[in-house]
Amino acid sequence: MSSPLSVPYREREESVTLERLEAPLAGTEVEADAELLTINIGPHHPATHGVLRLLCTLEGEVVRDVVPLIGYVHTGIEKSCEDQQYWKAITFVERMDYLAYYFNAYAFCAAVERLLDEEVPPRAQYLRVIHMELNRIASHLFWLGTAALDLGAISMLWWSLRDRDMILDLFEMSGGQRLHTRYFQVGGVIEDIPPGFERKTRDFTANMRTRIGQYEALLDENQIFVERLHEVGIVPHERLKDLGVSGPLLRATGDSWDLRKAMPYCSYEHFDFRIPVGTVGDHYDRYRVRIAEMRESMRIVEQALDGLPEGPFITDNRKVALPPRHELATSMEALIYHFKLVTEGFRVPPGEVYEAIESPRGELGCFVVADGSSKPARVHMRDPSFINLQSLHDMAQDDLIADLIASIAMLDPILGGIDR
Amino acid sequence: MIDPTGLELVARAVRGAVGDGSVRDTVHAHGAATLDVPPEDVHEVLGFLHSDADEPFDFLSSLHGCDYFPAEPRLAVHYQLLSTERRERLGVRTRVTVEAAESGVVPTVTDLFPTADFQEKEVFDFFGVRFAGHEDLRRLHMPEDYEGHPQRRDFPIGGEPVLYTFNEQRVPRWYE
Amino acid sequence: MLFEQILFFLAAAGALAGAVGVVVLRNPFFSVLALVGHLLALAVLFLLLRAEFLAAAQVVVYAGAVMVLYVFVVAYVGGIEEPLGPSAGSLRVLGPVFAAALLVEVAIATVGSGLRAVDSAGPDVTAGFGSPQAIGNLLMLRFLIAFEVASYLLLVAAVAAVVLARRRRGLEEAGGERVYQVGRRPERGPQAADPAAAGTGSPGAEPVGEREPADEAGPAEREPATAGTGASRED
Amino acid sequence: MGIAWFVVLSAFIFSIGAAGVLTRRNPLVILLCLELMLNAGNLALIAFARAYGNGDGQVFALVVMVVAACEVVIGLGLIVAMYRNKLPIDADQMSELRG
Amino acid sequence: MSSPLAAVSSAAEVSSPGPLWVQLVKAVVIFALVLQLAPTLVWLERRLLGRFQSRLGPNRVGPAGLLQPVADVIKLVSKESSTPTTAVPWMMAIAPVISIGTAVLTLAIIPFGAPGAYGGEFALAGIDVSIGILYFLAFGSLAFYGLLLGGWASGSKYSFLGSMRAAAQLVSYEVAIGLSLLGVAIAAGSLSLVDIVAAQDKVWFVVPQVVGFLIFLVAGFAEAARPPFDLPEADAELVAGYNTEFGGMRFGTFFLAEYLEIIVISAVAAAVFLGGWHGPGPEFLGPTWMFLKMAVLVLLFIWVRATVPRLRYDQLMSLGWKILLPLATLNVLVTATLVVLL
Repeated sequence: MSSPLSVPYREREESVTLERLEAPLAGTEVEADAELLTINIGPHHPATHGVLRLLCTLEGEVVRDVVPLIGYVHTGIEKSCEDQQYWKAITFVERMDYLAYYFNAYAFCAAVERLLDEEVPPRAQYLRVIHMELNRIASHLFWLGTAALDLGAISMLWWSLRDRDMILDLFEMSGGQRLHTRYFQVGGVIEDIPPGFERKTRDFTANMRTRIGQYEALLDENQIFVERLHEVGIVPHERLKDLGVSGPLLRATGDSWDLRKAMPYCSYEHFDFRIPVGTVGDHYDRYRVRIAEMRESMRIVEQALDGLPEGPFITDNRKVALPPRHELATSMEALIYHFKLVTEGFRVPPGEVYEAIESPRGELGCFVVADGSSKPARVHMRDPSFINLQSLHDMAQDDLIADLIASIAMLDPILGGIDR
Repeated sequence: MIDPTGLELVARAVRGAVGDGSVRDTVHAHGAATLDVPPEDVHEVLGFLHSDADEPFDFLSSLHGCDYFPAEPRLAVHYQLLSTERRERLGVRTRVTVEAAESGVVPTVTDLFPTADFQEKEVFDFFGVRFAGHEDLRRLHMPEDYEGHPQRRDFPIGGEPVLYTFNEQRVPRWYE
Repeated sequence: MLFEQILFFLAAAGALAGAVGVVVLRNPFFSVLALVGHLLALAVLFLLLRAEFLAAAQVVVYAGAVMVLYVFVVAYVGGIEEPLGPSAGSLRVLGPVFAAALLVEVAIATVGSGLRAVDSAGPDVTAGFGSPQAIGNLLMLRFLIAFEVASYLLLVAAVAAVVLARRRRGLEEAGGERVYQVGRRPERGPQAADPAAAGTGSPGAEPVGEREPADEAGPAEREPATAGTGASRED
Repeated sequence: MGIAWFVVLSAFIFSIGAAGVLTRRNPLVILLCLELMLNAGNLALIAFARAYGNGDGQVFALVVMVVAACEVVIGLGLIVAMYRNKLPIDADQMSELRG
Repeated sequence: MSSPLAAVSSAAEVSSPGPLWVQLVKAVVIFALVLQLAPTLVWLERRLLGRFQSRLGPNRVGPAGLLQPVADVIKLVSKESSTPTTAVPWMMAIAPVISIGTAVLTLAIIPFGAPGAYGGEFALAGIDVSIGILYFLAFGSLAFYGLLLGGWASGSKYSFLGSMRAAAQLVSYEVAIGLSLLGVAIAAGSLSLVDIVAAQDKVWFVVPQVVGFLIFLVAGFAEAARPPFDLPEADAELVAGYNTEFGGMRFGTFFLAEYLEIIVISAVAAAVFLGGWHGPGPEFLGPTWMFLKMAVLVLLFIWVRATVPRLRYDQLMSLGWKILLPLATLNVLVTATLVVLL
């Protein structure tokens, strides 16, 4: 076999074409004399939300086929995690879905906790819920801004990013970082929330309620926006389930499947919230479901703040969690644990576990295999963006290019999560 | 979550429907239930679980590969099934040797669960498991012309040469 | 008058160059562009002849509409280069001959004595000559029948173009509706439209009433601007 | 500026157009050449209108424009139809149009 | 007919063109205006969009960021103009020139003040032609060639799609614009912009011709390819449409042409519908009123851009052909009937 690099770049690029598919243009009616135009949307394109490449076959303005090609930001995080101690791998998994880092971290930590059979204190669980729900709002806000931008409403991006920044301020208060906070720790959270956090969070939710109302007033009462979304990109519920689609996309068809309710984790059963569902599953439903989810998330945050239990914020199992700073100066044991943890990490008994949670984009599963050492033998993320991307073809086929863009926007794919 | 008894009931039903050898082992650990299935029976077992009217596992939440390196058979494909009716998860695992995996012993389940399409590509890409019957099995994340399957445990970490203009003379085999 | 003469020669050169370009260039797209240049030069000549309404009409009608049609068709048919190869019969030989003969004949007719009568700058005309008003008056008063016939001709041509250009599928799919329908999918089944039927029964799940249930207000009756603003706005 | 100049120019453009019609084989270009001839006629009409200070020629030119627009629409429609039916876009081979 | 410049426009002039120096002054003023207005508009739009989007906008270069357009131009000029291998280079070079040329030429007929407002007899417009509205339409339809050649010559699929969209959009909305202006022309009894403005000394045409005004505004947005009708360059779909492959000052020229187009549309709307130079105060304030009205319309352009999402292609077409065109035709019919009856 000759070296791949000896083949000119153009020819290598041409290796991925529709001819390789068994039946190009399956599922659509194209006349024999139709003028087809193959076009690459992406990898660098304003609307692909990252480096997603869509191989589109157009007939005029109508998308007859779309094949998503991915891998342009594949950074091998799953492989890299195998070389990291468990508690250091958290920083890696956080960078997969870079808009929902708390969820990645939680899925991984929960999987490791299950392997360790480690109990998480209730206060830590509530703090996790608060941060995950804030993260959900932040993620949906980013989606709202970019989706509206793709539809041509440019101002939404700045407004939603303004509000997202307030959430990032909160994250900075609690975790010290704005993105990729590594706030969740195996066994709990790394630090208690600082004074003032609660008041600021309440201020935020109160503020955010009016803001969402304003955004709805801007978008929902705009005839152009509504008509761009109405009755577009409908995929039947059964087909979505076959495609493994979960999260708001599935709920937009009227299915109320939400892991927070269906299989509660992290004390979600303590909170009173509703699951917004749509009716027909078009883009408009997807938009409405996400907007409503933000409101529900704010309710959860407020309830969690109201009922925040007293107690430790991390397990007192010193083999898993770092001892508090002040103990290091007084306790020899704490120093030893600290040394062991920092140098070697903790060991996890052999076993494998699949932990699934509800991320802003759907079911986020973390599969961890432990071989008894202090490093995981396998970390796999079932990322919802990755799975949901498969429904793009069904959503966008036989629609116009503009609808394809709207479909990408409503799909809300995060390329970091898709490629990992 | 399926309790151990429930898992045995499922295993018995599967054995009854597909065949005695279709479930090699049942594992119940950390609150998760897993059936260990030989690769040639994977399709029938999943088909049975998928369409069984009593307790259908209608949703394939995840399909992923795994490499249990020192142990043999080394490679494994995991299927995480979910029943939205029962709100229960069930793992199905099949373990194959490297040679068997590359010769295409594991059947595709894309006909049962279209969601498996990308994920089987991913497993093929990272572990080299060749799914028999998959329509369009090719690399997904790695470049088309990549050699090797990077998530196998014996694949070294790091050291991928990256081509820039400043080092294009030094990248191995650039002139070939 | 010097400026006028310079302008005439510039425009005439442009018109001739455009005309030659139309005939000589092998790519139809460039031919079309050459014709656009020719038409613009002609518009300038019209201005020199005090026909400003016609000059504007020339640009609006020809350059703005007719040539756009040409561009569309060239883009659609895909700029086919002139097929080379064996000529088809005697026309290939006779064509240039006839063309040359015509040129000689026309040259004799014009360069000869025939043009003495018009070899002047023409009479002085009033300021309104060639203005929209003058043309309108003529059209509406003296040439009303020609005007009406021309408008019917346009109508017939428009209908004929629609008939010619539509796809041969049957009448119900003719016309511009096609693009509109292609984006729509068939009606979804009742199963997905009804949250209660499609929901998989999580105990705490509760539709927040994003919309009225499907049986009360089907998708056909939904008012786009107000849909979904009911229940969720209050909280 | 002598009107004769305009008339001579019109004659030349007409000849060029006629030459194009006679020599080219692509029906699109033949249509374009027909446009040339019609425009040459227009130019002559307008020149004569100026020569006699009478607006009638301009009205004729206007009508010619209308006719030209119709001709273009029909001609292009024919070409598109031919292209759709995979007929050769070549005036020499349009024998199938004989019915 | 003594001056050479007058000879060009003599055929088309309605009112007296004035002596040569007046023509020269007019030309210089219009060009100076153009070169000032477009960068100012770019600055204004960026500042205002900043305000709309609760951010600051450019504020570093010069006081309140006023020199930002200068910095932009310097950046664009110093950039490399790349040409794809599939492109037709000379055509890529002339396409932006066509775009900006048609926009500048249209500015020539905009009347900024009453004839004789500053003494003399001539109109405060570059040229006052009897075919004013047709002139505007003619150059509007020529502007299409800039977009078409730019997109076609780039040899890129995005550009090609963009230019095809531009062609379809401009053709569709040209008709609506023409019909909406026809109502005014009927009411005023003239096509000359000076006459039309002069006919509005009692009541602006926006009052009797409100339907025409709205149609003109909507179709004007489409004509200038501004949001929500910016489909030819819909950045989310076609990257940048017809100017995807343009860089450096070639892109800058397209950019400038787009803003000039906004100014032209605003100016025509102000002159035709909003009474042009009419306003309270003495006559020499006319240009001020004209500029004020233009500014209001330009602000509307910016405001709409900040607020409204983009239409889809089929929605654009059906809006143009199924709503605007019948409405404009009806408007013309009603206007004509009323003019005949009254």
